[in-house]
Amino acid sequence: MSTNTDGKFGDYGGQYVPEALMPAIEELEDAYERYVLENEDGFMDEFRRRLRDFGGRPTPLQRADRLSERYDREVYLKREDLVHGGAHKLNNALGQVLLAKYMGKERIVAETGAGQHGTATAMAAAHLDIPCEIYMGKRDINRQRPNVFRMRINGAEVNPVTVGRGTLKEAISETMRDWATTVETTHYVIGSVVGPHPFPSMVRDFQSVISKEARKQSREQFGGLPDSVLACAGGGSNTMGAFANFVDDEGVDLYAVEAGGSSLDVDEEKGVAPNSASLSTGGDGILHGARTKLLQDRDGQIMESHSVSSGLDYAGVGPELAYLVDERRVIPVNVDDDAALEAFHRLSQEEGIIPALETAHAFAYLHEEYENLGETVVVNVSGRGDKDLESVIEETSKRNIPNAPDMSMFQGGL
Amino acid sequence: MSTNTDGKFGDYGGQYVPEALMPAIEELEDAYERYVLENEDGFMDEFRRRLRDFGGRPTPLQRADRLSERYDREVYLKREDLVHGGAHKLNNALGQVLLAKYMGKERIVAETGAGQHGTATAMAAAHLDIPCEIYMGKRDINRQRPNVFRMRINGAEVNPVTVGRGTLKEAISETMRDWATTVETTHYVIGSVVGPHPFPSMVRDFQSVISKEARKQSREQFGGLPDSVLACAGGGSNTMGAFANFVDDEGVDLYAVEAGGSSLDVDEEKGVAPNSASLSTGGDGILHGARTKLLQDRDGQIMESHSVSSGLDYAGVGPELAYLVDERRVIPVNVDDDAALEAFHRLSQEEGIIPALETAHAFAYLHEEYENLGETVVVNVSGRGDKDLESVIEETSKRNIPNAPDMSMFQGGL
Amino acid sequence: MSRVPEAFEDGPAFIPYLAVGDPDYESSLEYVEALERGGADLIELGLPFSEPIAEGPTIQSAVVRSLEGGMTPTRFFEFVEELDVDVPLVCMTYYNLIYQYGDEPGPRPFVEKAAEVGIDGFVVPDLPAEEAGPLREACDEFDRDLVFIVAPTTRGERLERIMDQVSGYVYVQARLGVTGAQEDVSDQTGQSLDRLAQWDVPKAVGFGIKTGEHAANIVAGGADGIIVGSALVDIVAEGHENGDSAAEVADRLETKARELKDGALRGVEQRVPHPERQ
Amino acid sequence: MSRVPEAFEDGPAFIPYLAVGDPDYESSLEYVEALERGGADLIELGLPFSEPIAEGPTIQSAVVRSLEGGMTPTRFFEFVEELDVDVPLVCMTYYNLIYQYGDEPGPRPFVEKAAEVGIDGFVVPDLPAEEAGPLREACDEFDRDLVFIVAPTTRGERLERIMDQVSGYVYVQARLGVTGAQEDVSDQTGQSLDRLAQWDVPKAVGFGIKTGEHAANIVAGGADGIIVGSALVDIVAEGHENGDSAAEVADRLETKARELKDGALRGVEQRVPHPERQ
Ligand SMILES: Cc1ncc(COP(=O)(O)O)c(C=O)c1O
Ligand SMILES: Cc1ncc(COP(=O)(O)O)c(C=O)c1O
Repeated sequence: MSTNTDGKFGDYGGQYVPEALMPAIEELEDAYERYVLENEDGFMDEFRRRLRDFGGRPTPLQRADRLSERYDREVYLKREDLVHGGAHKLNNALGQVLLAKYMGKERIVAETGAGQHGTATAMAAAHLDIPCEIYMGKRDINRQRPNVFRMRINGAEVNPVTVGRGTLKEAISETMRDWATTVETTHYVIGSVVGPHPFPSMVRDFQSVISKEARKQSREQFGGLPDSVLACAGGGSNTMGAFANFVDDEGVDLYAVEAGGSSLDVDEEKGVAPNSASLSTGGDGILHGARTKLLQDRDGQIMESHSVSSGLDYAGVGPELAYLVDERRVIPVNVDDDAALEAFHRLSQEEGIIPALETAHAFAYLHEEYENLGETVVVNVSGRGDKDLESVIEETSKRNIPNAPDMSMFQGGL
Repeated sequence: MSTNTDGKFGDYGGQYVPEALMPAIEELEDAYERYVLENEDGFMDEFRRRLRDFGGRPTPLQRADRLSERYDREVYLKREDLVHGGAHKLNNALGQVLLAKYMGKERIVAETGAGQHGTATAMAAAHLDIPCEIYMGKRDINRQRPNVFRMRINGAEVNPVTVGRGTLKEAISETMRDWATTVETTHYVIGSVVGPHPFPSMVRDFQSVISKEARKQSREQFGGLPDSVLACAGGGSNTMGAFANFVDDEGVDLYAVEAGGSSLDVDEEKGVAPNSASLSTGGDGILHGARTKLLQDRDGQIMESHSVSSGLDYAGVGPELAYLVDERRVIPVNVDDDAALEAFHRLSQEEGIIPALETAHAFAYLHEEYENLGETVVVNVSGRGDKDLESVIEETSKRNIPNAPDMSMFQGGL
Repeated sequence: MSRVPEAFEDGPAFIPYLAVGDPDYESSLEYVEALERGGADLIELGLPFSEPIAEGPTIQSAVVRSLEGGMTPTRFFEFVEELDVDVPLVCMTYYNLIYQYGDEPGPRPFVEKAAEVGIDGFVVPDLPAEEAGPLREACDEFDRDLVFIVAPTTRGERLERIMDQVSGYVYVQARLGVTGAQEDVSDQTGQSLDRLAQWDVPKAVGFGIKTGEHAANIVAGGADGIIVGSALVDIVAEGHENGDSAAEVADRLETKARELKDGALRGVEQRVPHPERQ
Repeated sequence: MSRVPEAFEDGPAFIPYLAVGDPDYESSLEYVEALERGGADLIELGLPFSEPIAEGPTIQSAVVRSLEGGMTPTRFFEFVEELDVDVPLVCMTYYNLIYQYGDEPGPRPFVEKAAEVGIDGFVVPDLPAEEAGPLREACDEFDRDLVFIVAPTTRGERLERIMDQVSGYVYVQARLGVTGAQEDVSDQTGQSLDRLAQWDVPKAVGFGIKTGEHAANIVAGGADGIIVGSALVDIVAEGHENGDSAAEVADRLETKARELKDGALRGVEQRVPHPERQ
C-alpha cells in the first residue's frame, strides 16, 4: 500500500477547500501522520482492539458454495456485512471518531447518503462518548427512514439538508459548511475515500483492514492469492479497502464496479446522469476538496447522479481510485439497476446472505463476466441489505426481475 | 455441560408428542447422538467451520466501557448481535439445517415468533440449498414485516397461522401439525430449547458455543471467570447457550431474565398473563412436547403471554432451564416492558449498540440490580434491534421513557 | 368397569367424535345424543385444550368455539353427567388438562372424576407410551381403558410398547398428519392393520373418514371399527355459520351418522378373506 | 491591466457581491448597475457553481435561482460584456468552472476569456494557495488579479504562502463559517487585520456585514474595504418572493449600497491611530 503524504495521486487529490478549513486540515494531516502512520500513543493498537471487540473483526472470508458451482470457479466472499452496524463503513467511522478523541475534539459531524456512514458514525460516537451531528439530504431521509431512526436512537442529531436535490452531494457540501464554522472543536468524519487530503489516504488506511485480512485468509484458505477482487464503488472506500493490500500483487486483477443506473447516457440539458459511473464515464475535475473523476456537464457543473442504491449515488469518486484507473491497475466496470436487483435476489436465495444494494452491483458483475475473472474470485460483501428492504420492494415491483420471489403481499411497503 | 440422552431434566422434558411424530423423533435422537455427540462423518467439524465462515463466529466478548463506569464494575458484552442474521438464532438454525442434510431430509419447516428464528432458518436453508417453509402467526406477521420480507427474500415460504391469537404458540402447534404430516421427508427446525427430546438438548448444544467462547475469552481477557452471567429468556436458547459451559463453575451466578411484561398478575378469566415470566411465575405442565414450567390457568389451559418483545412472548420455557431453576443453579428474574425500553435506549446511546428488545431485558436487570452481581458481569447480547425499530417507536411514544430521544418525526411509523 | 368392549360386540363399531361444547353447551348435548340415535356404538367426547397439536383446521376451530363458549374440565364433567346416552364414552383430550386437574399433581384425580361421571376410557394424542405410566395406573385403579393411537409409521419396539399398554381399542391412524376429512382413504390402512393383526384388541381406524363408502372400505379392509370426527364437526361448523337451529343440525348429524354406520355394516359383507389375518 | 487598484485609490472601497443571473439575466443586469449607482468601488460578480461549499443559505439559494434560470459560464461572459458599469469587476466562482472552461484543460482559457470581456480579477473560495499555481500564471499572463481569502485561523507559513500569491486585495474573512449576513460584526476582524498589517496590499473585509454601522466599524478598525454579499442577495430574494418589479428591487439595492458606502466613509473618520499599524 502506497502511503502518500503529499495528498496527490498523480494529478488527483489535493486540498481544494475554503481557507477557513485549511488549519483544520493541516491539524488533521499532522494527526494522521502521528497517530495513524506512526501509531503514536498506541492509537493504531487501540483502533485495532476496538475494531475487534466492538466492530466484530476479523470478518470471515467465506467460500460461496453455490456461486462457486454456478460459475464453475472458486468464489469467496469477504463478509463486511458482518461488521457491527452492517457494513464496512464502521472501519472508517470508528477510526476517525477515535482519532477525533486523540485530537481532543469535542464534537463530530458527518454527512450520509444511504445512512450507512451516518449510522456507523453515530454508533462509533456513542461508543466513544462524543456528541455527533449527521447531515443528510431530505430526500435520502425519506428513502432511508430506518437508518435515520437508528442514528437518533444512538443519540445523534440528524440535520436535514433541503438544498438542491437533497442527496449525498448536498449533504457533503453542508457538512463542509458546518465544519468551516466549527473547525476548532469539531472533526468532520467523512464517509468515503473522498474529500481533501488527508481524508482519501486516511480512510483508505482505516478500510485497508479488509484486504489485509482477505490477503492473509486467502493464503490460509486456498494457499495463494485470488485472480481477481471485485468491489462496488460509490465514493470508493470499500473498494480501496478491498484493494489496498493487493495493489502490489500484479497477478490480482482489481475490479471497481460502479452503478450503471438506468443508462450510461447523460442528459446535459437537465444536468442529470442516470448513473453513478464516474470512473467509467466521468471526466477530470474538482469536487468536495479534491481533483478526481466526476460526473459533470460541459461547463463543469456537477451532475445529479442516480443509482437504485443510495450508497453509490454520488457524482464523484476517490482520487486514488481515479489514479489507479488511469494507471490501469484498477479496472472500472459497471452494471445497471436491473442487474443489481437480480443479483440481490440471487445472493439472498442462493447463499442466504441479503446484500446491500450497493454490494449487489459487485455480484451482478460477477454474474455477467465470471468467465473472465480467473479461477478464484473474491467479492467484497460491503454491507447487508436490511436497510434496503423498502427500496427492493419498490424497485422490484416496478420491474420484471425474473428471479424475484412473489412479493404481492408487500405491495405498498412493509 | 450435562449431556442427557434420556431427554429428562429431573421431571422436566420428555416426549409428549402425537404418535405420528415419534418415529421422526427417534430418528432425530439417533442422528443427534451420532452426528452431534459423536461427530460422525465430521458433522461437528463442518458445523463449526460454517459457523465461523458463514455465521461470523467467534463473536467478541467486549468490555462495555461506559456501562462499566456507570455501574462501577466490569461489564462485558457477549456480542451475539454480530452473528449473521443479527441474533444467536443462527447458531441453532445452521446446526439443525445441516443436520437435516446429513439425515437426508429434503425439506425444512420451522415456526417463528419475532421472525428471528425464521430469518435465521431461511438463511441457513438458502445457504445449504434446501427448501424451507416458515409458520408464523398472522399477528406476528403484522408486527414484524421486515423479518417476513427477509424470509421471502431468502426464498422461504411464509405460512400465516390464523388460529387463536396468531402468535408463537400457535405457530409452534401448526408447525408440529405440518411435521406430523411430512415426517418422512421433513425436518422441523425448532427455534429454542423447547419441544420434545432431543430438541432441548440439541439446541442447547448448538447454542453452547456462546458460553464456550465466552468462558475462554473471559480467561484470556480478564484472567478468570465472571461473577455473573445475564441472559434474557424466552424459550431459553440464548440463556442455555450462555450458561451451558458455566453450569459447573459454581462461583458463576446465572441469571435468566424473563419478560415481566406490564404486570406479573394474571387474568384467569380471560386466560391472559400480561407477561412471559414462566420461570418466575409459571407452574409445572406439558406443552409442545415437553413437561416444563408454563403459564397456564387453573385447568391447564395455556395462557396468552405478553411482552413488548415478540421473541420473549411465549408461555413456556425450556425444560432444562426449568430444572436448573428448581435446582437453584439458575436464578429466574424479570423486568417489565418499561424497564426494557429504557434499557434499549440506554445501551443504544451509551454503547452504540442497538440491542434487540429481548436483549434489552437483560440490560434492564443489570441496571436494577448491578450492586448484587459481583465484580465482573457478562451480559449476553442475544441480538440486534434493527428488527424492533417500528415497535420501539410505537411503544416508546405510548410511554414516558425518560432517556428516549425525541421521536416526534417518527410518529406514525417509519 | 369400562363399557368399551360392548361397542365391538356386535360387528364393526361406529365411533363418532365431537368436541364438547361446540358451539355451545346445550346444542352440544343435543348433537351427541343425535349421534347415538344415528347408530353410534361408542362416542369420543373431545375436551378442548388450547393447543391441540394433533388436530387439523376443522377440529381446531371447534376447539376455539368451545373454549370461547366457556368450556372447562369441570363443565365437561357436568356435561357428561347430564348427557342422556347409553353407549360407552371415551374422553379425548391432551395430557396437560388431565395432569392439572384436581388438588394433587398427576392424572389420578381426573380419572377418578371421569369414572364417576361415566367416562369409560381416554385417548390422549400427546401422551406417548413412554410417558403414560401414571395415567395407565390411574386407569387400572378405576377400571378405565386407555386407548393409544398407532400411526402408519409405528413399527417394531415402539409398536410393542404401545400394544403392551393399550386397552379398550387401538386407534389406527389411517394416514400421517392431523385430523381432517379427506376425499379418499389412504392405503396405508391395510398395512397398519396387517402389522396389528397379532394383537387381540379391537382396531378402530380413524383420520379422514368422511363417507359411508370410506367406512365400508375400511371395514372391508379388516377394521373392527371406524372413528369419524372432522366430517361430523364440519356439519356442526356449517350449521353454526348458517345460523341453523340446533334441531336441524342434530338431524343432519343423525343422518350422517347413519350413513357411516350403514357403510361400516356394508363393509363387513365386502370383506375378502385375507391370508395373513385369521 | 487590471483596474482593481483604482477601487482603493480614494478611501475605503465598498465592494458589493451579487450572484449573476439571480433571479434572471435581465434583472440581474439592472441590479449590478444599481450597485454602481449606489457607490460601489468594485463589484464581485458571482458565477454560480452547483456545489457552493463556502456559501451560507442566502447565497446558496441565489445560486439555485440563477442556475435554474440557465446561467452558464458562457452566459456569464455575455452578461459581463453587456453590463454597463465603469468600476472594476472581480469574478467569484469555484475552481471546477474555471478549470473546465474552453478547449484545453486548466484555467488559461477561462482567464483569457474573462480578461477579454472585462473581468479584472478572481476570487476562488475552494482554491488554496497550494493549488493556485496554474491560475496565478494565467492571471499574470493576462494581467489580472488573483484575490485570496484569509480566514481568522490563517497564520504563520500558510499566511505567508497566501500573501506571496495574492494581488489586487486580500479578502479578510471576518469570522469562521460560511457567507451570510450577521447581527453583529466579529472581533476576530481586528486581530486578522493586525496579522496582515505588514503586507502592502489592500485589505477588504467580508462575511456578515449587513449595515452601514457594521461597515463603519470595520473601516474604523483599519480595513481598506468592505465586501457585502448576503445582505444584498437578501434584497434580491425578498423582491423575488414578493413579485416586486426589477426596478423596485434595483432601487432598494441602490439605497442599501449607499448606506453601506456611507458607513464605510464614516468609518474613516472614526479611525483611531493604532500603535502597531502605520
Ligand atoms: C453497503 C455499502 N457498500 C458500498 C457503499 C459505497 O461507498 P464506498 O464506495 O465509499 O464504499 C456504501 C455507502 O453507503 C454502502 O453502504
Ligand atoms: C434477539 C433474541 N433474543 C432472545 C430471544 C428469545 O429466545 P430464546 O430465549 O430462545 O433465546 C429471541 C427470540 O426470538 C431473540 O430474537
